[in-house]
Formats: sequence, structure tokens, C-alpha cells
Amino acid sequence: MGPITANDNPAMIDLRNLSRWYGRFQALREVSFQLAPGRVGLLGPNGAGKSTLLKILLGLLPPSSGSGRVLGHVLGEDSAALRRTIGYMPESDALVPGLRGAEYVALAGELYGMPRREAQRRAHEVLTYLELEEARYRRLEEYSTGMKQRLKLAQALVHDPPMLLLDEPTSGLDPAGREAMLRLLLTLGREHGKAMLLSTHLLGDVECVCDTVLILHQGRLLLQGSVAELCRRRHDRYRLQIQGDATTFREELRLEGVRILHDNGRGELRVVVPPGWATRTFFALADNHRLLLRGIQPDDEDLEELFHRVLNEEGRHGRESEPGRDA
Amino acid sequence: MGESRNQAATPELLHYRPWRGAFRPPIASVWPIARVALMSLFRKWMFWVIYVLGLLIFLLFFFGQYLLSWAQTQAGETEVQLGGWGRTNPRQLIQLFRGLLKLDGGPQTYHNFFSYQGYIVMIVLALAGSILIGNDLRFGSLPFYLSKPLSRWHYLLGKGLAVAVFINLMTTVPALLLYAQWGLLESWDYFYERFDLLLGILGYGAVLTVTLTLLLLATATWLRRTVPLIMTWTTLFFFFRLLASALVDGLRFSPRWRLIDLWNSTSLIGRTCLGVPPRPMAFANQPPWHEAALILGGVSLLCLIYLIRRIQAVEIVR
Amino acid sequence: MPDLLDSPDSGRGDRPLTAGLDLSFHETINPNHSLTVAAPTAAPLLLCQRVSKWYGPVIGVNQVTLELRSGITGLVGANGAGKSTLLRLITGHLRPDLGCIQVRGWDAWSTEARQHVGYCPETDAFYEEMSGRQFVESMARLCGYSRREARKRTEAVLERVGMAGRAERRLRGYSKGMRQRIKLAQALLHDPELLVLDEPLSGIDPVGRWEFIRLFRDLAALGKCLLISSHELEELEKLTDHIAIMAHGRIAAVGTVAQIRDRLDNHPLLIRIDVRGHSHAEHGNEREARRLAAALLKLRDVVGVELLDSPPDESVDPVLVRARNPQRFFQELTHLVLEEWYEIARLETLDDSTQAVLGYLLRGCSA
Amino acid sequence: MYQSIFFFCFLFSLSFLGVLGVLAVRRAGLSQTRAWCYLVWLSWQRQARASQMVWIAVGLLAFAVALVAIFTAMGAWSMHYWRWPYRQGPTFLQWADEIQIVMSVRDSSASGQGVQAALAAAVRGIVEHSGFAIFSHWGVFLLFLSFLLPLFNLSFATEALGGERESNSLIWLLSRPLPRPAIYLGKFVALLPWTLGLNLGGFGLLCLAGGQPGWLAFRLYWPAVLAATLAFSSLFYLMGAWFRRPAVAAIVYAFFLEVILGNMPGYMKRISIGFYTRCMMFDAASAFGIQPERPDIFLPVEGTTALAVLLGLTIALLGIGTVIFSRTQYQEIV
Repeated sequence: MGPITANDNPAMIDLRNLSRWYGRFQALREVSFQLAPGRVGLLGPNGAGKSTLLKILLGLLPPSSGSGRVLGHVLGEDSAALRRTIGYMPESDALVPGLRGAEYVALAGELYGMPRREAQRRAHEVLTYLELEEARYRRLEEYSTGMKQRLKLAQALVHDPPMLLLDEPTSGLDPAGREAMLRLLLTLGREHGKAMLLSTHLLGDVECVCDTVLILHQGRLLLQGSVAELCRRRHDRYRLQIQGDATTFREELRLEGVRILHDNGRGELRVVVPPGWATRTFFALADNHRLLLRGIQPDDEDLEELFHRVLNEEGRHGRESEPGRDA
Repeated sequence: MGESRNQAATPELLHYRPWRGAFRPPIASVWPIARVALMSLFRKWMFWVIYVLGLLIFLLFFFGQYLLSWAQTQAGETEVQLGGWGRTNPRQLIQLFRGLLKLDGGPQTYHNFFSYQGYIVMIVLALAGSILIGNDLRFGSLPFYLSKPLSRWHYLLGKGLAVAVFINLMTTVPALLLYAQWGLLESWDYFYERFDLLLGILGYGAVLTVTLTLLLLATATWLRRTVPLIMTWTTLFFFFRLLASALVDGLRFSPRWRLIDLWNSTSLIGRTCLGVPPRPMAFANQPPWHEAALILGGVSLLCLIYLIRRIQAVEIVR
Repeated sequence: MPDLLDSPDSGRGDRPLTAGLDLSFHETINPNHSLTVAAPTAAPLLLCQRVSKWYGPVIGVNQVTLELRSGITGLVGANGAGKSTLLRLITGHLRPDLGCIQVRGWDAWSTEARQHVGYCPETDAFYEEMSGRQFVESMARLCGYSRREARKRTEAVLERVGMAGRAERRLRGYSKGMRQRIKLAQALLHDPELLVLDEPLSGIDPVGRWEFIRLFRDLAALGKCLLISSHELEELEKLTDHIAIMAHGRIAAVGTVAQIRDRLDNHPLLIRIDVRGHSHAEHGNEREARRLAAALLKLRDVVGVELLDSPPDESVDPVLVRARNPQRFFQELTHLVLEEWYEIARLETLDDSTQAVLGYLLRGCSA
Repeated sequence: MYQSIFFFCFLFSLSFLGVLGVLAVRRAGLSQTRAWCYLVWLSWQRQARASQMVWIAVGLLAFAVALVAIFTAMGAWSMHYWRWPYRQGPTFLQWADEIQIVMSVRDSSASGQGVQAALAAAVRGIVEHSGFAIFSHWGVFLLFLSFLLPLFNLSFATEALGGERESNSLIWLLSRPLPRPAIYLGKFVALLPWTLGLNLGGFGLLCLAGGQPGWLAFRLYWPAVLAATLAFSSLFYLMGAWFRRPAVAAIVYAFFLEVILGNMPGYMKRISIGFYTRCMMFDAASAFGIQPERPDIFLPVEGTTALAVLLGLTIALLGIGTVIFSRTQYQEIV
């Protein structure tokens, strides 16, 4: 019994017109997509329906309408067998108060169906791997946020599932913790062949870990595409750090056709450059105005801008192809 | 821990290793759930306080039996003077005590023990219900359990198992200890001759376990919070008991009214299980045991129906 | 970690422990945070003196000394460094085991101190059955305002946090971002001088984050003193550069990021420069990076240069430079670029961010 | 006697509120008093919103009242219809008639007849007036005093602080500029309408449903119910400030310790609240022949002493609670 690979299972997830209502509130609207096994990012702002989608994929919630398959299991049929192949890292704390770290992970292993001793052994192994070794015997109440996140990952990994569903794995983490978590996920995906679906509202998370991205907005699937493609357009943005009085420098930049998106007033500028721009010009301008240029970094488009772009494109596209879709 | 992460650790040790092995069926996860539930209760000092209070009754019975038995062996055949009333044989005197206190290894001993445990079982269960089920709902542990390959039934079964263990820890297990103690104190023959008592104890325990477990699961999933749970639970076991006694003993209503007292109903069935001989006066004041069985069966069925409906509801995941 | 808790402290008394630097707030000269003109006798807004707090055997806050008078101060540190404990001590929800905390001269545990403090706690529990507006209004009335005044203030703060239009729903159905806004609104009600905000930015999407940052700036401009704890160092850097760094229950350093960084003499700046393309024909088929590295090595302030492997998908070659005296180094780098025609795709100081400073400080601590 | 008790209670509550008011005003200006009044109002409201609890309490009360009303309609509060021998013989009323007839037939001397007539009338009188005794014993002592009264107090008083702690919302009150003693006492005052309303009001309803004997019972017993409510509320409220799970601690006390202590022989029972309540009741109804089953074992105290003890206990518990609440550092429950 090996991990389910691309050969066994051409589609990791295959959804057709999936909708979910909570009373009169529609959390998911007619979501359809197919995904090959790999690392997939699920992006969207708070309340876009990401958590609902994950719970449906896990067989915890039945879809109100539509159908789907996850790793070959039809949704709603044998959800226990489906859940055995998935490690789920919930967004909420979902801890069992009163337990110690190692007990908690071992319990998860047993609930997945591992024999008791095996689950305990494996719990310690996974905790060591996630560098929670010293905290193993602490009570869950004493864990800090970062440790809780890794603990939740540990309980999802304990039975070595072929696929991971991660709901906001980096929320509440300090930057070092976030970086470590992302590195961990990348390693798991690249070197150990874990398929994963990573839900987040941070573009950086997806960019770092995933190769495919899904964007949800208000319960609707806005975009499915490769991360590389999504990030392709960003070569025209820079973040500059300068030291000194920047007023004339900014004027000069404008004259050169550079658009200044934002100036934080303390020497940091975000700019959009015209095509064919050479960064050398920045240096030249800075030198002219007796400024010190301390940093040039290719800049990210933030999620909000990305949404606006995707929404605009989608809107245009939608109007052309499916006129009645929004009704 | 942030700093240690940056330093390269020994790669061999920290390598992720795959795991190969056969999974067990979901039913195997019932016991882990129960075990963890028990563990989280045993780690509360409040539980031990109540449990020790409950054990007081057991100790009373245990040492009562022991002391009387010991006194009997110590007492000689000599007659003792009892005040101005005359002389009597101490053995007979002790025998009389035993009969009066019902510490004679007969069915009545065990029945009394079970009945006296009523209040303490009620209090323990009110505590257990809010910790076992209320806590899971409050701290959001439910997604943890339900995201595992087990159905909601397995989850409930696990919690039910934990509850059943408590109930038996308070009732059946001490009763069995009393049984063993009597056999060891008196004679081995007791085990052969009164084997029916052993079965009776087990039967009584089983009735208690099934009824109370279902009732607790149903009320705890319905009410969730501690205070309402305690209110309902005391109403069921305290108020109805008072009411029944007011109605039947005070206002001389039909003994059938005693059926609203669930603990009394279980006690009636237990009486039948143990084969307690009916005492004419007291028994006339009690409804027949099959009516009690009918009531308990009805209550259990209602709880079961409620649980089935509740567990199929979607919103418990949210 | 354990050696940290007991050893280094004995001889030093109340000085904040850092990797060889001792910056306390009033020593630093910083235009954004110059003291408000106050009579010398006036008590500082917040004064923590050698405060320690234990949770059972675990130490939560260890000999913290902090003085605030105005402006925005960021409180940063890893998860579990003691930030929340410190904030709870300041707002009078906990009492220090050692030392004392005063707000305008009142003990932080007293009622009078609480009149000067607005607190936005980390917890996410409300009176869930109320609507957002009802909640804020009852909080206003608990401050002692009349019904009319409370309503007026409620509207004002809701407006300010951008919830005026959507405060009618029940709190139970609020998203994380809306909850954060309501929490902030109730902290602003009685117009306190000191605002203590515990993780106000966590769980908010990027748009909300910007609005909050703007709001905090406005508040600071009104003369409020803000103490904000956050992991979102990048956001915090946008907001203020005056930070207090906490590690293992101690304040490791207070000051601006640059000040703290500049004092770390034993760590030369680490700068990454990505150069694009191959070099010109006259230099042979040499990589551009190699040429730059050679040029850099000739500069006075460069301590070391390292060529890194280029990332697989990009046509750039990274060079890692260690340099002292950043002012002069960047000046010379500019000239180098202009004179020798390099195309720089990225110029980034890797270790002057708060995070990097934090990293150095922590390593200094644990070493 | 009852006037004086009533007056004392009234004075007590007035002075209590007065002390609170003075405390609140003295600490810092006028607006704090307003904040305190609002705190009382808000806490009162929030108790109402713990709807499950209120519904269960009201339902329980309605159930008890309905039962009592049915019994009253059936005339169950007297011994008329009791039979002797049990369940088979004629009723007591028939016995009384029969005694009268038999006696009048047997002896015809004038003096003898007088004695016999008096005896028969006494028997009849006891049978007729037995209603109050029966109602007292079953309706008041058993149903109300040993169950409804502690339960109502327990549920509302532990929820007042315990509920806030359990849902982690105490932090909002504690971060307001209100003195901690004022918060503690304010929430207690907000609790009183609930416990007093349910207990006194519930007792009133129960008695109203009890007809003639019920009316008498209410007139005699209400001071005891009031005092017991105050004492129980302050005790359980204190548990809310102290324990993580106050409801469980309170239930152990109310239904286990009270039962055990209250039935112990000797002076041990004098540390239970129920003992003093019963003493007040016995004292109030002594003219009607209500007394403990075994006065030599029960060892009752004077009614006024019992009242003083209960009120003193209330004040002491509130004081202790205020000190505890002002010094405790409340943490969130994870």
C-alpha cells in the first residue's frame, strides 16, 4: 500500500457544480474544478467559503447540490475510507483539553486506525520531525500558538496520509514560525510526495508552497491556474528603500513614467515601472538627488490587487461568455 | 524554539519517514475515545472529591461486614449481662445486628448499597456530562474527532463507554467487591451457593448502565452547558424522587406514582434481579417491577431516538 | 532556555538584557517620539519598573522596565515570549509578583488607572447574543456615560473603525475581522490616553489591515500613546519604527529598528545583490556576478563576498555581501553601478528588518 | 414578631443598597454610580439571556405549581380521605362519624356525653385542620425547601460569575473603570431579582395553588424563604468567584453535604443553611403544632436567632466574596 500517485488516480479532486447552503446563506456557489495531484493553494479573503469547501472535501458536510470525487472516493459514499487517506489540519484549535502533546497525537493515530503502540511510536517520531520534541509532555493548554499549529500538523501527519488538507496553517504564526511551517510543507510535498490543498488568505503562502492555485471569492470559483502564471505579470513592480529627502526624487521618477503606488513617508516607495526599464536608472536618479538607495526588491502584488484584477478579467470574460451567470 | 529551528539539525534524526501498516476498522477507535475521556475526567481533582464521597458508603458496608464478622469470631460462648434485661449470647447479638443492618451477604445488602449510591452517581454524572460532551462542543474538539475515519456513532459510542465505566466504578465494581469479601470472610461455599447473587449484581449494573448512559448522552448533547445539565439531572433524580415520596407516602396516592422516580424504577428491577424477598408492607407500597421496566425501556428508547435525530443534524460540525 | 531564566540576571540589576546594548526609551533621540512637553513632575503615562510575573513555576515576564509617554510602540517577539502577559499586567488584569506598574502615577490594578487605559484583548469572546452596536453601547454605559452620551460615543467609534454600517448583526455571526474592529471600538470609547492593543492585526485580510494602520496613525497624531503587540512585523514596520523586543519574558531592546541594528556592531550587514545577465565581450565569457564580486571586494567596508547559486528559473546571479558602515557602502555601490553598468535586479539588506534584528538578539540571548 | 422581621429585612436591604451606593459614589464621582446602575441592569438582562436555564427553572416551577393546584382541587391536603387500615378500610372522615355514633349509643350519662362529644369534635377537628400540617410537611419542607429553593439559587447564583468566566467575557467588565468590589456587589444585586423572584414568587405561587393551608403557609414562612434565599445566593455566588466549576461544587454542597449535615444528630447540623431555615419555619408555625419530628434530636434554635444567623452569614459571605473577587486574577479558560 503506497501513497496514491498520479498513476492510480488521475484526479486528486474532481468537483461538479458543488453548492452549499447554510439556511438561506449560500456559502458555495456552483463550484466545479478538476485537480491533478500536487500542491494546490486555495486563496480567498475571510469568509470566501474556503473552510466550507474543505469540510465538504473531507466528507464532514454533505454538499447541498452537485457531486464530486476525492482521490477516487465519491463524496458522500464511504466517507470513513476517504478520511483515512486524508490528513486534516483544522483552522480552529480543535484540541482536547487536559491531554499532553504526545497523547494527543497518539490519539489521532489511533482514531485513524493505527494500533496503539504503533500510534504512540509514530507520534513521537512525527513530533520529533516537527521539532516539538521538548514540548511532548506538556499539557495542550500550555502550548503557544506556533506550537499549536505544528501540533495540529503533527496529528494530520501521524498516519502518513497521501493527501493533506490544511486550513489556514500559518494563521497566528510569527514570521519565523510561518517561514518554518511553509518550508516544512514544501518539503513534505516535494520530497515525500504528499498532495496537499492549502487554504489561506496570504498570497505569499501559496507562492512559496504551491504549484496550482484556486481563488474563491464569495463562494464562487474565480480562477484556477498555475502559480507561475499568476505571478508572471509582476516584473514591473519594485519596492525601493531610500534614505534622504525624497520629494524631488519622486517628481523625477514620475517624469520618467514610473507610477508611484504608495509612499509610507519613511523612505519606502512602491512603484510600477514602464516596460523596458533598467534598474540602473534608479541609481542614477538617486545619485542626482543626493539620496542613498538602500534597497530594490521586486514586489508582490497583494491579494487585494490580485482580486481586483481577477475580478475584472472574470467580469469581462463572464459577460462575454455566460450572460445569465450572475443572476 | 524559534532559534533552534534555524540551526541545521542532524538530518538523519529529523527526516520524515513514511509509515506502512494495516489500519484497523473504525470500531477500534471507540476505546481510545473512551480512554481519553476517562483520562480527562480522572485528571480533575473535583472528580476525586466526589468519588471519595461516593466511596464512603462503600467503605461503610465493607468495614461493617468486616467488623461484624471479626466481632463474631472474637466473641466467646460466654453469656454477657445486658443491663437489667437479662443475659444473652453475643453471637446471637451480632447476628441480630447483622440482620438489622442488612449486612448479611444476602440480596438486600447489595440492593441497599446500589440504592444508597443514587445521589452520588447523579452528581458524578452531571459533572461527567459537562466535561465529556460539553467540553468537546465548547473547545471545538469535535472537528478533531470527526475528521478521523469514524462515524458520529463511533464517537458517541466511545463517550457512552466512558460514561458506562464511571457508573460501574461507582456501583457494580464496589458491589462485586462486597460479594467477594463476604465469600472470603464466611466460606467459599458462598460463591457456589449464591452464584445467583453475582448474576443479580451484574444484571442490576447492566440495567443502570444502559439507562443512565443513554439518558446522560441525550441530555448532555441537548443542553451542553453545565448549569442547565445539572438542573435537569437533579430534577430527574432528586425532584421526582421527592415528588414520588410526597405523592405516595404523604398524600397516599397510588404506588404507581413511584414510577416517575427513575432511580426507584431501576431499584425495582434490581430487586428482581437480585431476588430480594418481598416484604409485605413495604412491597405493597411499590409498583410491580415490570411496569418499572416498561418505563425505563420507554425512556431509553426516547433518548435513543433523540440521539439518532441529533447526530444526523449537520450543524454539530460547525 | 533554562539558563536564560536564572543566570545572566544576577549581576545586572534592572538593566534590560540585550546582546550588549542598553537602550531605554528616554535615552533615544527620535523625532517621532520626542517627549510631549510635560512638567517635570508629571508622572509618565506608563511606567513599568522591574516587573516580574510567574505562572506557577513558569516565568511569564522577567524584570521588565518600560516607560512610555506618547507615540506608537510596537511590542514584538516570538509566540510565547510574554507579550500578552505584559499587556495584561499593564491593563490591570494581572498583578505583578515583583516590581510595580503605574499609569499616570496610579497603580495599574486600580480603578483610576483603568480610566486612562483602553484595552483590546486577544480573546475572542463577547456577549455573543448582542449586536455589535449594542455591545459597544453597553460598554460605553459601563464607563459611566449617560444614555445619550453613550449612544453618541458609540456611533463615533463605530464610524472610526468602519463598522457603522454593519453593526446591527449579532456578534455570533461576525467574522474575525469584524470582531477585531468591535474590540478596537470598545477600547476607544472613553477616549483613553493609553491604548493597549493585543494582536489587533491578526486574522484580518489585507484591506482591513491597511485601514487599521491608517487608524492607528490617526490616533497617534491625536496625541494618544499606543502599545501594539503583533507578529506581523512587516505591518508593524509600516506603522512605527519604535519597537520593544521581547524574548523569553524580557524586554531585549527598545528603540528604533535602525538604532538597534546599528548597535549590533558584531554583526556586519548582510546584503544580497542580484545581478542580471552575462558580462560584456571584453571580459570574456565571465558571469556578471563574478565581475561585481571582484569590484565589491575592493571597497573599504566590505568584509566578505560570496557567490550564491542562481535560482533555477531566473536569469540572475545572487551575490551576498557583508559590509560595515552602511552609509558609505551604499554610496560607493551606487557609483559602482553607475560607472560599471551593472543591471541590478534586487538589492536587499537581509538583516535590518525587525525580524532579523530579533533573530540576532535572540541568538545573542541564547548563546 | 413578623412585622419586626419584615422591618428588619427591609432595613437590611435598604442599608445594603445604601452601602453599595455610598461605596460607588465615594470611589470616584457621579458617573460611576451611573455605570454601576447600568452594570446591575445589564447583568440582570444577561441572566435572562441564559435562556435554557431560565426556561428550565420556570418550567419546573410551573410543573410544581400545577401539581399543587391539582392536589388542592382534589382536596388532597387533609386526612379526610385517608384510610385505615391502609388502602382498604373506611376513610378517616367515616371513622370520625362512626366514633361519634358509637359513642353516643354506648353511654348516656350527661357528663360522659359531654366528654365524648368533646373527644369526637377534637378528632373531627384534627382531621379537618390537618391540611396545613400536610401541606407544610410535603409541599413546603420536602418539595420546596429541599429541592426548588437550593436549585434555583444554585443555578442562577453560580451562573452569575461562573457563566461569565466560562465564556471568557468577564474581561470586558474588568477592563471598565469600575472598582472590583462594585462589580462583585453589582452583579449580586442583579442576581437578587432572579433568585428572590423565583424563590419568593415561586413560593407564593405554590402557596396560592395550595388554597387555604397554602395561604397560611405563605404568611408564616415567607421570612424564612427570604432569609434562606439570601444566604444560599451569597454562598453559591461566592463559589462562582472561587471555583472553576462552581456549579458542580454547589451541587455537591446543596444536595450532598446539606443532606448529610442537615440530618446529622447533635450540633453538627448547625453549619448547614437548611437547618436555620427550618428552625425559622418551626418557630413561626409552632402555634399550629408544626414541630420537628424529634425535637430532642433536632435541637432547634430560636426563630430570631436563626434569622440573625442567616442574615449574618449572607453579609459575611458577601464580604469574603468581595475580598476574593478583588484579589483574584482571572485568566481565560483555554
